Amino acid sequence: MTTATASATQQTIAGIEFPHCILNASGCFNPVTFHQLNHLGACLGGIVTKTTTPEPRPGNPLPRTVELPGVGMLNSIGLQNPGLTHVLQQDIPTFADCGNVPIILSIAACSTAEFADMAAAIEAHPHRRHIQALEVNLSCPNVAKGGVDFGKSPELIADIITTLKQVTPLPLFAKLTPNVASMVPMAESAMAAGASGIVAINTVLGAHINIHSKKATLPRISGGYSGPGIFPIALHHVLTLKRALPTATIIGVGGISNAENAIAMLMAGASLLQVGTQCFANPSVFGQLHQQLHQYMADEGITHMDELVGAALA
Amino acid sequence: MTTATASATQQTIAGIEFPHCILNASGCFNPVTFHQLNHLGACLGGIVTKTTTPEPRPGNPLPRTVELPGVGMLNSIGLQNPGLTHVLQQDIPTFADCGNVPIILSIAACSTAEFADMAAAIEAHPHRRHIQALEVNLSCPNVAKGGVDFGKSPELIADIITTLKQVTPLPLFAKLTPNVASMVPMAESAMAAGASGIVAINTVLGAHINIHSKKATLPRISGGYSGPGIFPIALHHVLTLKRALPTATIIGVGGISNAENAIAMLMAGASLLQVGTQCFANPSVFGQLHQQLHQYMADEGITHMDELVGAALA
Amino acid sequence: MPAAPVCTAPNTPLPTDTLCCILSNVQVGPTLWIMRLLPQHHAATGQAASGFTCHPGQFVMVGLPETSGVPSFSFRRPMSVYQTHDDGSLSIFYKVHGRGTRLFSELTAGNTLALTGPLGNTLPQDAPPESTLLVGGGIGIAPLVCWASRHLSPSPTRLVYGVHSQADIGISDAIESIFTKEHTLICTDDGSTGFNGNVVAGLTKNPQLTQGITHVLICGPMPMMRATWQFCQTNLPDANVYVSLEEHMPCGTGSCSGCVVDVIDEPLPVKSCQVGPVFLASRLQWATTSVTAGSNA
Amino acid sequence: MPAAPVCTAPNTPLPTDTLCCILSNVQVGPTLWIMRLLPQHHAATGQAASGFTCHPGQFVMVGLPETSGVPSFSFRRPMSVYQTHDDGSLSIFYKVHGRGTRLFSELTAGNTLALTGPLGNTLPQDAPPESTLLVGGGIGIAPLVCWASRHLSPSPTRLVYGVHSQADIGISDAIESIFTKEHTLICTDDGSTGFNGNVVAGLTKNPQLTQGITHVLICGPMPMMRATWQFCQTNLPDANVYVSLEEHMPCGTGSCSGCVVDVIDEPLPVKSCQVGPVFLASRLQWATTSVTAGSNA
Ligand SMILES: Cc1cc2nc3c(=O)[nH]c(=O)nc-3n(C[C@H](O)[C@H](O)[C@H](O)COP(=O)(O)OP(=O)(O)OC[C@H]3O[C@@H](n4cnc5c(N)ncnc54)[C@H](O)[C@@H]3O)c2cc1C
Ligand SMILES: Cc1cc2nc3c(=O)[nH]c(=O)nc-3n(C[C@H](O)[C@H](O)[C@H](O)COP(=O)(O)OP(=O)(O)OC[C@H]3O[C@@H](n4cnc5c(N)ncnc54)[C@H](O)[C@@H]3O)c2cc1C
Ligand SMILES: Cc1cc2nc3c(=O)[nH]c(=O)nc-3n(C[C@H](O)[C@H](O)[C@H](O)COP(=O)(O)O)c2cc1C
Ligand SMILES: Cc1cc2nc3c(=O)[nH]c(=O)nc-3n(C[C@H](O)[C@H](O)[C@H](O)COP(=O)(O)O)c2cc1C
Ligand code: FES
Ligand code: FES
Repeated sequence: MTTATASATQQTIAGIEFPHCILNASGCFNPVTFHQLNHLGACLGGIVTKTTTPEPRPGNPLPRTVELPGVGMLNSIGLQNPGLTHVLQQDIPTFADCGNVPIILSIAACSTAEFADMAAAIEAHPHRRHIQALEVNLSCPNVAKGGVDFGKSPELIADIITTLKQVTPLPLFAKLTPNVASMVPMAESAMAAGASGIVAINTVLGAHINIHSKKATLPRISGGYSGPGIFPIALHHVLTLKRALPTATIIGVGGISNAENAIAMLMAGASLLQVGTQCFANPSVFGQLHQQLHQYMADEGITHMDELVGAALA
Repeated sequence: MTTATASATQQTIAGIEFPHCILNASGCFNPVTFHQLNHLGACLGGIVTKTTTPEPRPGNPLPRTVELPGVGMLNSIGLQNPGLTHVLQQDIPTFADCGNVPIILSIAACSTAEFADMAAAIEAHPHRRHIQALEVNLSCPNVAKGGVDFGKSPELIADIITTLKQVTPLPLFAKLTPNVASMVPMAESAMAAGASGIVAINTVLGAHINIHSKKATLPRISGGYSGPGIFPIALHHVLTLKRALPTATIIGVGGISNAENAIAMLMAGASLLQVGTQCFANPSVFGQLHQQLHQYMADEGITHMDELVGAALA
Repeated sequence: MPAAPVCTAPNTPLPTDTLCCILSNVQVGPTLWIMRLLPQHHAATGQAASGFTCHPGQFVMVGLPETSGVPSFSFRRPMSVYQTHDDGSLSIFYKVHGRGTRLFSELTAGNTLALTGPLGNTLPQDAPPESTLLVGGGIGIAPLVCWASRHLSPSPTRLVYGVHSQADIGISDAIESIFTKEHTLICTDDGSTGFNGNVVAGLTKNPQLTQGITHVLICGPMPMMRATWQFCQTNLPDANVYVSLEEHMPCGTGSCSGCVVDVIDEPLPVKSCQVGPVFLASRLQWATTSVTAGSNA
Repeated sequence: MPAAPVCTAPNTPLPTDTLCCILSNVQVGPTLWIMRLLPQHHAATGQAASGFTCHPGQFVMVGLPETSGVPSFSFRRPMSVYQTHDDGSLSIFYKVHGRGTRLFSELTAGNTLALTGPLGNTLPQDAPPESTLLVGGGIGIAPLVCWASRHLSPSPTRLVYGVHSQADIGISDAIESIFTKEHTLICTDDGSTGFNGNVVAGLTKNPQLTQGITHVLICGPMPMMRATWQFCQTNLPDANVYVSLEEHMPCGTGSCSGCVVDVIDEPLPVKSCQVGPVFLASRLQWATTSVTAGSNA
C-alpha cells in the first residue's frame, strides 16, 4: 500500500503551483476568518476572491439568501463588493497573509471595454505581484449589448477573453453559467480565445416562495441555487465538458459537500475543485476534505491525483 | 373559518374537469397498482400515461436509475414503452377503470410527421373516447432534423403543435425541458401554436459517478435528475413562465414532495400539479397531499384553489 | 410462464401502503437481522390496517415514513416476506448492505416504518413439497424458507443453502425446525460448517438431494443462480426450475421500468417487480440478464 | 463606531470551529431552553480544543456536525453567548422558533454539535455598569445578561426586560441573582407579572430607571429596538445607545454578505456578523434597516 504524500494533491496549472487541489468558490469565503479557523496553508489550494467589479456595488435588498433545507440555498447577493481599487489596495495584501496560497482574483464587468480597463488597472497596481490568475465571472448581464448574459454567448465570451489576453499575461479561468442549453460552445469559445481553464459551474437559477407571506422570498424572485442539490448537475456539466474538450483544464464546482463528491468530481474530469456553500454548513470543510482525499488515495494506492482526473471517461 | 369543500381543488382546464388539482407525472406511476393502494378517484386529478412512442421501444441498458440520497434520483429509462397500438388497445381501457379520472396520453415521436400519424391513429381508435387530452413530450431528439431536441427549438415546437392541432381536437399540453437557457420562447411558441397549456418541467440533466468502480453509474453517463433537489429549479421556471405568459395554463411539475411544495407551486402560477419521483418514496403521496392541501385551504379560509394560483406574482 | 397482465396476478391479495410498528429487530448474524412489523394504519387514509397476508415469494417495499420536515429523498428497499404471523404481522430477514439496510438495523421496537405490499408474483404454489429442491444463496434464503414453512412440518422438501461462513447462516433454528437433517445441506465457502464449497459443488457431491426432483426454486446472488441453473440443465433436465430475481427495484410498483429483465419471446424487457420476481429459469434471457441482479445477496 | 477592518476586532479571541459535547439542555419556558456546550476538539484537525473565551455580545454559529452519510444541507444558527463557565464550556439561551432551534431542543446531554466562535464585535466593554441601562426584548436578553454577569454582583446596572407573559421570562433566577430588585423592571404584554405594557411604556412610567444613564444597550425584536431608540433620542439625548442586531446570518464568518445593514457614512452596506452585531444606534440607517432583523426575538 502506497501512502499518499502531501504532494499527491499538488497541481501545477497554467504555471501556477497549487499546493492542494481544493480551492474555495468565489463569494462564499472570507479568507481572514477561514485562515483563523483552519490554517489555510495546510489545506487550501488557493484563494478565489469574491467577484470584483470596476466600481463599488451595494448589492441587492435583503433578504439575500434562503435556506433550502436538505438541498442547499438560494442567493441573490447582487455582487456586493467594494470595487476594484479597494480590493487591490486593501484586500489583496490581507489575503496574501492567509496561508500564502495562490490568489485568484475574480472579476466581472458590464462590457468588454470595462473588462479591459480592469485588467489594465490590475497590471498597473503594485499589489499585482500577489495575484496569480484571474477568474472571469461570465454570469453577468452585458449592459453594453442589450443585457444578454455574457455567459450565454460564445461570441461575447471570445471577445472578452481575447481582449483580456491583450492586456494581461495572467492566466484566465472562465467561470461559466449552467443556465444554458449546453455549456460546451461557451467553453470551446473561451478555450479557443486563450483561457487557461474553465470553472464550471456557477449557480443554477432557482426560486423559493414563502407560503405564509404568499410571496417569493427573494425580492428579485429568482436567485442562484447552490449546495448539494446541484451536485448532480455540476457533475453532468464537468463530464460533458471534459468529453468535448479533453485537453482543457476544468475547475469543478457546484454542490461539493463531502469527500465522495470531491473524488467523483475529479473522476469526471476536474483538475481542481472549488467548494462554496458547504463553507456555511461546515467551516472546517477544507481540512476535512484534504484529509479524507489523502486517506482515500492512500487506501487506493494512488500516488498522484492526476490518476483520478477524468478516470470516469477512460 | 370557511371549510374547504371537495370542489375547492377541482379545476376545469381546456374543457376538462379535473376532480383534483394533483395528477401524476408521466413515467413514474402505474395506475393499476396506485389505484389498488389509494383509490385514485378520491385523490388524483387525472392519469398521465407513460410517454408512448409510435413503435415499441426496449429502452436503455441497466442500471437505469440511481438513487441520489436526500436530493432525488437520476433516470435513463430510455422511454421503454410498448408502442401506441398496445397502449391504446390494452392500457387505456385498464386505466379508465382506475378511479374514473381524466386520462392524458403522453406522446413522443421523432418527427413532426410521426407526431401527426400518432394523433391520427388515436383519433381513429375506438378507445379514443377514454382520452381527454394529449401531453406532448418535447424532450426527445428530433431524428428527422439532425438530432436537435424538439424542446430546444421554438420553431420545431410550433411545427409540432400546429400539425397536431390539424389532426386532433384533443387539448394539447406541451411538456418542456428545463435544459435550455430560457423556457419562455418555447412556451410562447407552443401557446401561440394552440397548446392548451405548458407542463414544466421535465427532468434536469445530471450525472452520478460510482467512486468504487470509477465509472458513471448510468451506461449513458448522464440522465434525468428529478426529486426534491429540482424543486427550486421547477419553481423558478413556473414563476418565470407565468410572468411571461400570464394567461397560459401551467401544469407545475418537478420535485414536489410535500404540501408546502405543492402550495408554493400553485402560488408560483401552476393551475394543476404533477408528482413523479415522490411516488417512489411514498406511494400514498396523492392521498396525503390532497388531504393536506384541503386542510391548508380550510385553515386559511380559501374557498377555491384559484385564489392561490399565481398569488406570489400578484 | 407467460408475462402476467399489467395488474397483480390473480389470487394474490391486493397491496396496501401502511405504516407499521416495529415489534422487534433482532440481530442474528454479523450483518443479519430479522425485523417484525405490524401494519397499523393505511398511510394515506389513516384507517386501521388489517393484518398482512401474502404468498411466499412476494415482497414488500420498506422505507422511512414521510415526516413533515426536511424533504430527504430515498427509494424504499425491496424485501422478501420471510414469515407471516397470526397477529397479522410479518417478518423480513435482511442483510446490512448499504445505507438503507444499515438504517433499518439502527431502528428499534416502537419505531415506525412504511411498507407497501404484498407485491410481485409468487413462488409456484403447486410445486409438490416432497419433490422440490430449494437452493438458496445468502439472504436469498428468505423467500425459500417462507415457501417451505407453509407446508407440512417437518417439511419433506430438500434445502441446499450456501453461505460464506457458519456465522452467516443466521437462521439455523428456523432451518432446523422446518427441514429434516437429511434433507438439509449447508455449504460454506470457508468450510466452517457443513459442506466445504459452493452449492453446485454440494449438489454434485450429494446426488441423493436431486433424486426424484421435479421442481427447483433458486434465490441468491446472480452467479450462484446462473451456476445452479446450468447444473439443473445437465442434471435435472426435466425439472421445472424457478429463479427469484433481486434486480434493483426503485419503485416495486411497476411504475418506473427500472427493474426490467429480458424474457424469451417477450418483445420488450419485462418489469421484474411485477411480472416477477419469480421466473421460470428456462424463459430468462440469461445472456442479457443484468449484472446488478442479486448483486449483494 | 467606525466600521471595523475586515478581520475580527482586536482584543477579541480568535474564533475556532470545534465539536462540542452537550453537557445539558434544559427547558426553562414554554419555548425556551438553555444548552451548555463543552468544546472538545477542533472540527478539522481533531486536536483537543481549549475552553471557550469571548466577550459579551459575541455570538457563535451552532449546527449539526457533518456526518459521512447523506448530505443534508443546513445553515448554522447564530446564538449569542449567554454564559461562559470555568470548565471552558459555554451556555446559549434560545427560543424554539423554526426547524433549527426545534432540532436543538430535541438533543440531549452527550449529543454533539458543531460550533464556530466567538464571532462578531462586543457590547461596549467600557460602559460603566452603574450608569448603564439594559433593555431586552424576548430572547434578546441573552447577550445583555452575559454583559451584566461579568461585572460586580449584585450588579448596579438597570434592566428593563419585555416579554409577552410571565412564563416567557425563562431566566428569573439568573436575573434575580445578577440584578437588584429596584434596578429590574419586567414588562409583560399580558400583565401576568411586573409592569403591564411594553418596555417603552415601562421606561416612560419609571423615570428613575433612566436617571443618570450614560449608556443604553438594547437587544430584541426590531420594532422594540426602534421604539426604544426613539425613546432614548427624546429622553436620553446624550446617552451612548447601542443595539445588537439579529439579522439573518447564513454564515456568520463574513463570507456571504447575506447579513448586511446600512450604516451612516459607509458607502456600502456592512456585514453585521463582522462589523456588528453591536452598532451605535446613532450610526444605523434606521430607515433601511431590514425587517428581517430580530424578527423572532
Ligand atoms: C424482490 C427482492 C427481494 C429482496 N429480498 C431481500 C431480503 O429478503 N433480504 C435482504 O436482505 N435483501 C433483499 N433484497 C435485496 C435488498 O433489497 C437490497 O440489499 C437492499 O435494497 C440494499 O439496500 P441498501 O440501502 O442497504 O444498499 P444501497 O447499495 O445503499 O442501495 C442503493 C440502491 O440500490 C438498491 N439495491 C442495492 N443492492 C440491491 C440488491 N442486491 N437488490 C436489489 N436492490 C438493491 C437499493 O434498493 C437502493 O435502491 C431483495 C431485493 C429484491 C429486488
Ligand atoms: C448575532 C445573533 C445572535 C442571536 N442570539 C440568539 C440567542 O441568543 N437566542 C436565540 O434564541 N436566538 C438568537 N438569535 C436568533 C436565532 O439565530 C434565530 O432564532 C434562529 O436562527 C432561528 O432558527 P430556526 O431554525 O429556529 O428558524 P428558521 O426560520 O427555520 O430559520 C431559517 C433561517 O433563518 C434564520 N433566522 C430565522 N430567524 C432568525 C432571526 N430572528 N435572526 C437571525 N436569523 C434568523 C436562521 O438562522 C436560518 O438561517 C440570534 C441571531 C443573531 C443574528
Ligand atoms: C452567497 C454566494 C455568493 C456567491 N458569489 C459569487 C461571486 O461573487 N462570483 C462568482 O463567480 N460566484 C459566486 N457564487 C457562486 C459560487 O462561487 C459557486 O459557483 C456556486 O455557489 C456553486 O458551488 P457550491 O454549490 O459549492 O456553492 C456565490 C455563491 C453563493 C452561495
Ligand atoms: C423513472 C422516470 C421516468 C420518467 N418518464 C417520463 C416519460 O416517459 N415522459 C415524460 O414526459 N417524463 C418522464 N419523466 C419525468 C417526470 O414526468 C417529471 O417531469 C420529472 O421527473 C420531474 O418531476 P418529479 O421531480 O416530481 O419526478 C420520468 C421521470 C422518472 C423519474
Ligand atoms: S421497480 Fe419500478 S417498475 Fe419495477
Ligand atoms: S452572515 Fe455571511 S457575511 Fe454575515
